[in-house]
Amino acid sequence: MSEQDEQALLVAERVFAGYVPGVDVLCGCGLLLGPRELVGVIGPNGAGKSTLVKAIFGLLRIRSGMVTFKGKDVTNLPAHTLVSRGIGYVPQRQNVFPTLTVEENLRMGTYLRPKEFSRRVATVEELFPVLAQRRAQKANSMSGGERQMLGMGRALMMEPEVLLLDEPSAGLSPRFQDQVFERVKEINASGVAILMVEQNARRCLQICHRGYVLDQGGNAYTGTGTELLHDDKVIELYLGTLARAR
Amino acid sequence: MRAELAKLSFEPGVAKPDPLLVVDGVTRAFGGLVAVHVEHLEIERGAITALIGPNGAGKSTLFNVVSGFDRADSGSWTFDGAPVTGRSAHRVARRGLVRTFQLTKTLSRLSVLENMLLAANGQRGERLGLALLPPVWLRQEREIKRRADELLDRFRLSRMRDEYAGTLSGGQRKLLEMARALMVRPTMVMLDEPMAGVNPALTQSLLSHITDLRDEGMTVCFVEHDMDVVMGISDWVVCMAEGEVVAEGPPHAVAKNPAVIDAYLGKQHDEPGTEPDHE
Amino acid sequence: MRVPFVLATALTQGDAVPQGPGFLDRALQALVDGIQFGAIIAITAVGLSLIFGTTHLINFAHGELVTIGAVMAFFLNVGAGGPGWHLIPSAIVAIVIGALLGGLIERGLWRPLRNRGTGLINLFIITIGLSLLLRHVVLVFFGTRPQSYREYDIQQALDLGPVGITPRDLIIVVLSVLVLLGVAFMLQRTRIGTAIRALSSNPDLAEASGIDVDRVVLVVWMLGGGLAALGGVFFGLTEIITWDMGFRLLLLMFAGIILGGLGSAYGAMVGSFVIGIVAQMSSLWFPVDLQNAWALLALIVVLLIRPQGILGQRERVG
Amino acid sequence: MDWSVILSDAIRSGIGPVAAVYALAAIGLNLHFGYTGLLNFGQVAFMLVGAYGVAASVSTYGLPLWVGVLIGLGSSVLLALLLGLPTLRLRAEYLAIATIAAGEILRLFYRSSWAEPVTGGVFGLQRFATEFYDISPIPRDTYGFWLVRFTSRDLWALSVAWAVVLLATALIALLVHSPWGRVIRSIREDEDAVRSLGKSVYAYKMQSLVLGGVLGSMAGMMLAIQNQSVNPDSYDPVVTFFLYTILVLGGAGRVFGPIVGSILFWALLTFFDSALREAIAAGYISPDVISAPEVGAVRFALVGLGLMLLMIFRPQGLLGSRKEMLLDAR
Repeated sequence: MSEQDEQALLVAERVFAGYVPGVDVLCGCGLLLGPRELVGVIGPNGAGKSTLVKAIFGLLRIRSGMVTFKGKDVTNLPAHTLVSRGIGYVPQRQNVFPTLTVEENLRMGTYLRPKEFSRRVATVEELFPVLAQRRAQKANSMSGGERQMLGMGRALMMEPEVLLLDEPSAGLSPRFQDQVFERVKEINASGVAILMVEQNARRCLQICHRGYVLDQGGNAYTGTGTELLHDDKVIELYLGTLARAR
Repeated sequence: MRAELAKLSFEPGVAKPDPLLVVDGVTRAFGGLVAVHVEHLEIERGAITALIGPNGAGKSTLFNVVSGFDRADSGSWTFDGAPVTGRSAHRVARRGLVRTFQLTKTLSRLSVLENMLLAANGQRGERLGLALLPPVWLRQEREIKRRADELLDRFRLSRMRDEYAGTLSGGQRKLLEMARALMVRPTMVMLDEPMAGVNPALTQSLLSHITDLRDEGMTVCFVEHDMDVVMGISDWVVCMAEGEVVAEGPPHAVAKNPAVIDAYLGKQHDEPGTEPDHE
Repeated sequence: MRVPFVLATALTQGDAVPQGPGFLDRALQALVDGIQFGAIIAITAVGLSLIFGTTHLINFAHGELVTIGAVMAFFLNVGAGGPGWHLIPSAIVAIVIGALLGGLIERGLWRPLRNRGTGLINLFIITIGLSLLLRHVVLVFFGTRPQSYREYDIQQALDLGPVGITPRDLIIVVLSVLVLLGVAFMLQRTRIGTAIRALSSNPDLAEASGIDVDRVVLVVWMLGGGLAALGGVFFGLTEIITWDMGFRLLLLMFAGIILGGLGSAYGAMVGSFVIGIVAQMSSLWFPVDLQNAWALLALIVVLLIRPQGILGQRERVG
Repeated sequence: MDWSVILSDAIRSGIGPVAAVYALAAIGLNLHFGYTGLLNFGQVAFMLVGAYGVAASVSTYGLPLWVGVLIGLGSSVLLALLLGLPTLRLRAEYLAIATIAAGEILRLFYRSSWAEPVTGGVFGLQRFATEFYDISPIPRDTYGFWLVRFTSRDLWALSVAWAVVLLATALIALLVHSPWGRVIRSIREDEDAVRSLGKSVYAYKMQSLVLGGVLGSMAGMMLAIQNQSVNPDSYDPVVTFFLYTILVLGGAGRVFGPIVGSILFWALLTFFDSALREAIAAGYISPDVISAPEVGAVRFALVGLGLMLLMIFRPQGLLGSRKEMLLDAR
């Protein structure tokens, strides 16, 4: 772990943030993400998982705490600056531009480097063949699973070093969930470090190198995917007595 | 109550002895995504029913449809024997089905007390003509105030009585919203995540409020993620996943139901390709 | 050769058939006039619609951008103390000034207010204050007297079968359509245009994709200001330049935008043409001074019969 | 520059009949915007139908004045229903644009050659309020203090007008503090919450629209009676903008906001007007910069600037509370 500490790509330390003035959703959360690592953030609803990712990505003001990327302070920088530095983000629900075509969505991915488009689009379409077939189609005519692919594809267009995924499996049928996790693994295998917030704890931990378990806006547990997967405390955090009743 | 429910078969859509709310074939889709597809669901009168399920399971959407805040693409539902399918929200509420919201809807620039007073039904002073004649409604207003103060006291909000509701914390808003719903004197309350954001100290008192309501004869249906809460107070648990009801039963039975575990933690996949690989 | 012939037929017709031209001919003429009027509304409304789409601001001061465009061109063209340029360079400079003014207002007023978190309704009321301010500043400098440009003022109508149109108006229609096609091309094919649509479609994701939202909004305001100025010059040419011309056009722009579907630039274009045509065609049955009233009535009727369709989907609650 | 003239002009305007008329119309608007949260940008339309209800009934049809008043009130109720029907279910912005459009539609119809037999078209109607002045108990003379003088005719008009304003204020005070007012104010905060508690939001919005509209039409009638003339072009959208300025100046959602706002608005407007004219006459301001006829335009520009500055720096107005403003969810 200490080795990772030194060469960590993305570090969040003691982050406090919230939506309503005076009410902190995150109370001193922290995590780190090493190069080429796939890290999952799990926890019960309302634990602040999505909020943490939004705060890291500059979409929500951090009240205190620090975020560094490749050793540089990036706390509260606007999202578009973070994109140019090499961080990609796929939001949970509204993850595509519905009135734009698939190709235009991808184009917006390389908004900052339009010349890269043709080179990157080939890579992304190789990863998500469905996008190549639907290039001219409007995003709002796609299914939830396809939208998730498009969202990830768009975020990958800038060739980010870090990809932040906010509940990529939310609202998808099991078949699409499998596909999404498969793709996440592939993306990570291609060298992109991924920080993934997930609802589906088991599937998430199965593919993650490490995981963080969030509870009430602070870190509850951390460990490798397999450790957490078999940790009764984690299951209890999710299911409470439901787990004990088992 | 629990004893009667325990005699039923624990499967989705099972008929209850005395259902208050009956939902039939309700579907609601957003774009291509089917958010709710409920074949049949009955909510037992006088019981506490918990609606559980992971994010995006369609719990809130079902709440919205039934309470008239969203339209269904198909299906019908009856409340207390009367068809309320497609009725506007205020008519549903007047029939005695009152809901709260996941994101609280407090009336910021009204005092906490005024929030409570608003909710009382059958107020003479709410009619434009009579509003101008305080003697007509003042006595009723005093009675309503008394009731509101009782509830505020019960929900430990008396201290904030005359503050703007907008100054309350998230947890206090939840309490206010629940107390406010009770001012309507509903037959059934639908609570959308009543515990979210409420601090642990208040959670216990909130829980006892909910059981008190049931003991007073009210029907309670609530969406909740905290399983301790659900297991502790529910008479019946309905689990939704991907828009459908996947399991129903008393808490202990649902806790053992593999469909519920799968819904929450995600289905277990043990095919070789998905083993975690570590450096 | 053609012009005297028109006059001659008009005279003979006047002698022989006292009712004037037949209904069909009048209807066609009204249609042509409507298209021309609609084109001017469309040019100005597109900017207003894009501003709404990207920032959700209902800009009540948009009419003043139209007036300022027309008045600037007038000053450069025939204004006392002005350079007395030909209308075409005057108009081009007016468009540039309109674009700069739009950009200045966004940069100096709306952006700081957005950053302060000022609510949309407050912003809306502020645009009304701005509208009053700008309009009366124009009034102080321009005066109440209606004016015309020096060139292209009085022209003989070309005779195109049953309808007539002056070369000036024909060119205005053609230019307007070209400009609208240009805007459509920009929105559809260019990087910034796609970014504008992306921003209207999903602002958070736009920011997350690396789009500098403030810059895109600035471009939208400059585009809106430039188009408004161009529309102002056209409006001043086809009718007359007055200090409140833009304000009179404003409600028709809104009518067009709502008719076509709030927030959609193409909807605004289509809606504006409909409004222009309704206005002109109404004079087939009703007095000319009620043209605009009928056009606005069309707006209310649309709100009455298909509000949901215009609003799009109802939002999810809870 | 004669400051006593400037000051007395300002005071006369601030307490004069026009200020009372605008205060009354603003009270109606306060019910709409300040308490219910309805963005009515066509309050002038209600004034228009009120004014013409009186004028046309008396002038065109020879009916007694009180019948005209009833017709004016009736038309405002009808207008509110027609306007509310399509728009009250829609987002706030739609109501704003629909109401302002409705105001323009009415103005255009009333001034059209079509309606001329009834409304007098662009020429308007005159001399229909003699009945009102005939019943004045005030003997012919001028009244007032210092340089602030009113004719007996104006004094009668302004007394009646302010009396109506006070009555309307009392009415609103009673209403907004009643359970009815509680529902209205709740709608302003969150419609869905009100719906979830079993109140028909639509019906309450409609009641608010009608009541505020009726107050607007009464303001229109008083304006018509004071001037003994109506002209469609004095009912253009700018009147509504003035009303908003008055409301924001005094404080929206405050019982006395419209009164304070209107007095101050007209006093300030006249102060600037008078001061500018005096300054031009005295040679402090060169006529090349602002000539006397342009003073009217300059003061309108100042109204616009004032409205902007108010909304930016003190949106709660003079009587509003900053704390409450910060809680404003809109």
